[in-house]
Amino acid sequence: MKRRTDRKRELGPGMQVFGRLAKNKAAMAGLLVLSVMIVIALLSPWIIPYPYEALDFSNAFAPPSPKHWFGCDDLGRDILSRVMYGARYSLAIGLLAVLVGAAIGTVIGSVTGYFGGVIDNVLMRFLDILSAIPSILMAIVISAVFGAGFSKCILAIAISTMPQYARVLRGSIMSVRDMEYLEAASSINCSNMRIIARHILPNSFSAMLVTATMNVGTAILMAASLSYIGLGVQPPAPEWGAMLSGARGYIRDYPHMVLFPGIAIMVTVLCLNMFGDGLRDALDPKLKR
Amino acid sequence: MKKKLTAVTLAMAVSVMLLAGCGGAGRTDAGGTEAERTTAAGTGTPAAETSQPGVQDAKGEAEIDEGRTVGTIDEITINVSSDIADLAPFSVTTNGRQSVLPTLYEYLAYYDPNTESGIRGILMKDFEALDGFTFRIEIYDSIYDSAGNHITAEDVAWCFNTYHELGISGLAWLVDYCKPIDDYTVELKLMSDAAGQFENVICGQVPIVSKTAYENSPDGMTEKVVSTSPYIVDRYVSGSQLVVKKNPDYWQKDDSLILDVSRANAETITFNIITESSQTAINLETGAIDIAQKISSTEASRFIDGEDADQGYHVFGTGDSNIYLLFFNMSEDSVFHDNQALRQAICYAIDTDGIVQGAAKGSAKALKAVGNPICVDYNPEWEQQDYYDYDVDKAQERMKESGYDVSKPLRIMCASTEMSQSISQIIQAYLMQIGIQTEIEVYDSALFSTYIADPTAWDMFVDTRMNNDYVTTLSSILARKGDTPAVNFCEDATLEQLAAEASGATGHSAETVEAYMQYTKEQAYVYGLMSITNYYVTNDKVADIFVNFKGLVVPGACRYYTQQ
Amino acid sequence: MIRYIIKRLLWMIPVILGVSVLIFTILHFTPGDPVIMILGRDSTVEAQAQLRASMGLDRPFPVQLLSYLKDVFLHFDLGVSYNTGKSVSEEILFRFPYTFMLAFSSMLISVLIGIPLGVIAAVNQNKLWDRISMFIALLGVSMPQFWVGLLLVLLFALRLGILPPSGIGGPQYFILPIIANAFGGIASMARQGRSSMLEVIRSDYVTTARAKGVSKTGTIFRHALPNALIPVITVAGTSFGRSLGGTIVIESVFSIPGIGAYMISGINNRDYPIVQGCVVFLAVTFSIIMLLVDLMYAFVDPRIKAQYVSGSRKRRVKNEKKDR
Amino acid sequence: MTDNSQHFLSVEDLYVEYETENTVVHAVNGVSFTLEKGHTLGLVGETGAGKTSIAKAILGILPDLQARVSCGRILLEGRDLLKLSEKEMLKIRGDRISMIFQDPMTALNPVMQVGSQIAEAVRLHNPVSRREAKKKAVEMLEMVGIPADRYHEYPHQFSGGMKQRVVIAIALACNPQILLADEPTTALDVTIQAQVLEMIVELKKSYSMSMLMITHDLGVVAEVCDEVAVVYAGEIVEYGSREDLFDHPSHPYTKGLFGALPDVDRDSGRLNPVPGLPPDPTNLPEGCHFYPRCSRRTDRCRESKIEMAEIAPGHLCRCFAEGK
Repeated sequence: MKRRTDRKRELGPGMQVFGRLAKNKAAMAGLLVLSVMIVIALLSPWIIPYPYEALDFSNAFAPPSPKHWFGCDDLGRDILSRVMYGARYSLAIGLLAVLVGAAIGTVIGSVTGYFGGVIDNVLMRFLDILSAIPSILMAIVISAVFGAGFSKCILAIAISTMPQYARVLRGSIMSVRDMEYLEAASSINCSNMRIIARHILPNSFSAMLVTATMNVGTAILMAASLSYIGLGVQPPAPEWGAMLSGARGYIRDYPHMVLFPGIAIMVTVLCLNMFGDGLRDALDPKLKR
Repeated sequence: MKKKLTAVTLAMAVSVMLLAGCGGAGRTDAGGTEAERTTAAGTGTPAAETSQPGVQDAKGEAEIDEGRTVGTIDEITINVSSDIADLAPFSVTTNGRQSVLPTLYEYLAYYDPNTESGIRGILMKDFEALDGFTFRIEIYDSIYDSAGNHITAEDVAWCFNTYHELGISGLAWLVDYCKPIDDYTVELKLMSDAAGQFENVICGQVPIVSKTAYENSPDGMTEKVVSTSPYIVDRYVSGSQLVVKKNPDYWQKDDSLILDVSRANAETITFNIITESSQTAINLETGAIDIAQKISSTEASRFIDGEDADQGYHVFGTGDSNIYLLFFNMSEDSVFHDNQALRQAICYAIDTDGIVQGAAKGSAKALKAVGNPICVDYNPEWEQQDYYDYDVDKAQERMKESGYDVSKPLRIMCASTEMSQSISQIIQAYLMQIGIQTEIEVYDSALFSTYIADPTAWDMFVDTRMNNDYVTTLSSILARKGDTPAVNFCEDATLEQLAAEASGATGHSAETVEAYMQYTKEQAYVYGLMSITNYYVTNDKVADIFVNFKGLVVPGACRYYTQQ
Repeated sequence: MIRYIIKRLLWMIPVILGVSVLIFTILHFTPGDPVIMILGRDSTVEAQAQLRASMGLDRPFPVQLLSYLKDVFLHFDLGVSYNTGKSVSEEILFRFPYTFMLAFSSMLISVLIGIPLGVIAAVNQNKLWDRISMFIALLGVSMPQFWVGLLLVLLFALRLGILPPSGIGGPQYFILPIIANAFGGIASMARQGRSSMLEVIRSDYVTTARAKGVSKTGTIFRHALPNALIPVITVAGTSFGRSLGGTIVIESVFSIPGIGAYMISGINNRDYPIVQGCVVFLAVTFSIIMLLVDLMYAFVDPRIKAQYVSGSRKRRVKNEKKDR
Repeated sequence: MTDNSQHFLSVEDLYVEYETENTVVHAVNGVSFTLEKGHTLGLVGETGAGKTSIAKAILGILPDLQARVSCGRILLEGRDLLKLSEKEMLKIRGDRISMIFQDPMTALNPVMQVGSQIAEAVRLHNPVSRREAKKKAVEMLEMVGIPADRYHEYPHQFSGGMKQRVVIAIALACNPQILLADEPTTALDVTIQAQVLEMIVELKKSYSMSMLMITHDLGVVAEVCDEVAVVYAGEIVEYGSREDLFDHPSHPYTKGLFGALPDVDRDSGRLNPVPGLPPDPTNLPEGCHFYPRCSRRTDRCRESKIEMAEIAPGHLCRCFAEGK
């Protein structure tokens, strides 16, 4: 069936991937929900029913009602508004942390995986060093070095997850490295960079992509853990993880306070994963056989 | 020590109220009556006299309470909210250590508001104040630690000097010298004569151990404690658990001289470290602990009138020794420097009752002065006076006077505790009403402590200060100390003079305190927000709890229903 | 092989040196003063200066660094805590078993549950079982750890009363923390397992095996799984190594006195010897685990083993070309 | 068509479709042929013509998720293989029918010793002990010209030609009656191709097997095949003896293929002598699939499907121009 592969090349790989992706219902559903969330996040300053930071003690702990669909928190703030506005923070943390982490990880992983030898050794040991420093500590350090703010959270997560991408990429590069098509490529004097970019990366991409999609969710969850330890995004920013960890003291008495940010995180992660799965399938040239 | 100081409530050992449960006088609403209760505690009329009969003169013999025998118990377990770190007498004080130190060690004395002298000796037999700075302290001649070492004046002097030399406590500077006069008498000289400092040093800072025992200890007593306390360490699992057993050979044989704090009403006490606050109540309900200290008001209310009421739990509440304050940056470049109107505008704009409702869920009391109502020199009249009571109109008026340009947002800095963050958010919302935009900057404790010292890092900050003896002790943080600037970089000679007069051992009087406090209020360098209520919930093994001045339960001194 | 191991062990020395220098430097320049943490916010500048001097923190940075490195590498001494004066090494060795057990058991559970889920999903790609397996896996990955932990406590400790809520009183105390800690891992194992299984299951040698007459289960277990496990080993090994330092949240929820809890207390109090000690110790442990992972690679993948045994990969490829 | 029950292997009207999401790939469209005992049938055609799918369908190892035999019968001594249960098919695969794959580089399990891969096939179909299976595997290795001491080596230690020998050894381990050789030499170096091909032919003779030789290499056809079927777009367009096709190629496509046959001395490799590209298997043209590329097309060719017609005894062709 090489014919099909040939035809794909004619159509352009991007369109092919998109075409296949469009046929995956789960991926499209995930993408749809994510798009809605992104739209909500972008429009939230104008569409939230109440200001997300408006306090109203008379409504403290108010359960869900027609007026406040998701109820109110301990300071009487409308949880629906906070969840909607919080999408800005949580999605940004997830996406940016993964983008930054994956970009650095890809470079390091491909270099180390392809060249092997001394470069591999040195870079992998460097990754070992970084991996050995737990992300929480990394978060403190980065907040100290770069100053406080929401970006420190992103950087902390990005840097602490970067070695993961590098390792996965290196692992899959090592498994494809001695396959024949690479020898073929090197025999026709393809430059190393070209070999990495044109031949190894696309073949290692699916493994990377799985890791990356999982990590968008993981990054959101990690921000929650940082909040739990007291290092997350600062109030009154309604980042979901911060809302969740801030409300944990009320888990038994006012469960709606933890339910809705929790659902927001869960739905987001679920959709990210469905979309990621679809993307993986669509990108994998071997899948069609 | 002056007689008039004897009425001081240094420690509110017994200002504890039974809120609910079988032994209680009926259920009380947590929110509504909080203010009265805290006031009652604060004005130095310990509620214990009415609701806790017998705590003061408990001498170990059995009593009958509602048909049940009150006395001792075999085993009791209590939570500690953070890591104990180590058990040594002189290492750095952390929250976890404070929970266990009163059980592991004895101090020279304990403050007891119900006695004539105010200070009741534990190891100390008597004391004499030579002047505001120097004291002669006599100890009992029969003190032996659990290893049989005899404690003499030399040991006491060594302990104070070691404490001073190590310098790892914020109060270590206070000790000038301590020298033995004879076998059982030492002379202690302090660096300050400010009211409350002597009590502070002898009652809560320096545990007394035998020099021989300490020097012979292979680990500097970090785990193997040898002390005079009625309890000896049975097992210590670092980071998890401390088990102590009653010392059968406690040195004080005269029962009438044993203070409550040195009682051993439980044969075995287990301190369980529970770092996750929402786990504390669960541990109590599953029977893993018997006493849950410092649980949130939301959880406490579940035991009072929620689903866990009438399950045999007892809820106790006391005013905390810490108060929440809002500090304005008074350094030269700050917007608040020379702008009293702006400070006042902000004070007027903040509804402290709103903070009580919103941040403390009603379990607190809005402050009416820069001082804790539990302080002995707190003037009840302040309660009736205006202390920037919430008034948006006045706030706006003052804003106009201040001429402050609202386009630049102000930074509110706070530590990353739930309460401080909530308070900051509420303040942010109130300030928005008068057009002031704010940014909240939250830091972990270490960064917060560091940035406080940097006048360019913040415009306002929310923080707590311990204030449980005299309202005037807080003046020390508003004044320069040598090279150390005031906490908020305030430089005001008038304030310093008023404070010096009011807090000195000789000048401390109702008039000087009043003058100091009215000036402090008027200048509004710092705005008092609220004092919160701490909650303690126990299961039905516990009849009464004993809370020391740091708001922590001393389990050996609690009283239990004797099991049949 | 032994030469390879020795080489790797020798490589650890510069790594640990790197970690020590890195962490010491970072902490040294991190805002947050240990002296203020000890003396309190209202302490005097004089008292702070005095204590700083007595702790040796007023010395120039290179002097402090060198003295630290000397202690670590020549005396294998991680120093003593600022706050307690207790030996950091001793405390770490006391606490490490808890963290190790937590991390290892969680990893084991994630592998034992996650991999079969992933295999079931891959074998039944796009069918109901695929969806069910991956949904179970996704459930785990979409909830924050502390949240899972608290929910487990509410259910098993409070409602059912069959397990203790926190502490380390016995084996039963570790069940909830391990499960809570494994939750996220199960998902990532299942994802990785499914993904690499899907890749392998379409490979030619699986077809060869089928052509031989190997049954479907036979192809999966004998041929596909060993190959699919290779990338999983990296993920499992790395996550295990990382979780040794990353059980902080679970240790905190369940009050387990592990290294994570120790380190957090060190960070909160700016007790640098604790933080440095934990990081250096974890770096050593992590390096050893990664070495074991790589050796396991060699164990399951003869291609990698050949690489370790014969040294340079290039040489081998050349030989192969010659023999064609 | 004659009654096929008496033939050794006969494929009747076989249709194979690959389904991916919403598109259906028509890979095999009504292929029928017979294979007699001891004979070699060559399936010749361009890459992607559906030859491999035919072989995989016979062996029942089409990827079960996407591919399915939509229609047709595959009779082995009168028994329809398509109606057999998976369990029964397991007994046939590797035992009675074996297959050699195109790419030896990927056809062997990289993490299994080559010897074990042979022994596995032996043990699957013979009730023998491990040791006996190993003995047999060693024999097979030696038979394909690999020294016995390489039994414990892994595929990566072998060159391409050696790997293909191993694949052959696996295929022949159980003395199959039918060997499906799917371009067994295509992926090999030219010098090795001849050796391997020669070996296959010899082994075929000594095992008296029937063979289905899938190739696009007419040199191979000339060397080994008794009968030849030319496959185009999933259909047989011409069928006949080797001589028929070499001497009288009739279908325009065959003519194109055979007419362009290069010298024997030259590499008879991967030429595409017919201008144009094969049709899209998801959207085959009406009527004659070859129509768009045909030099002799008429309007009639587009109207309806052309049936195979016998143009000489035993020589069939699917073309109006030759049919009558």
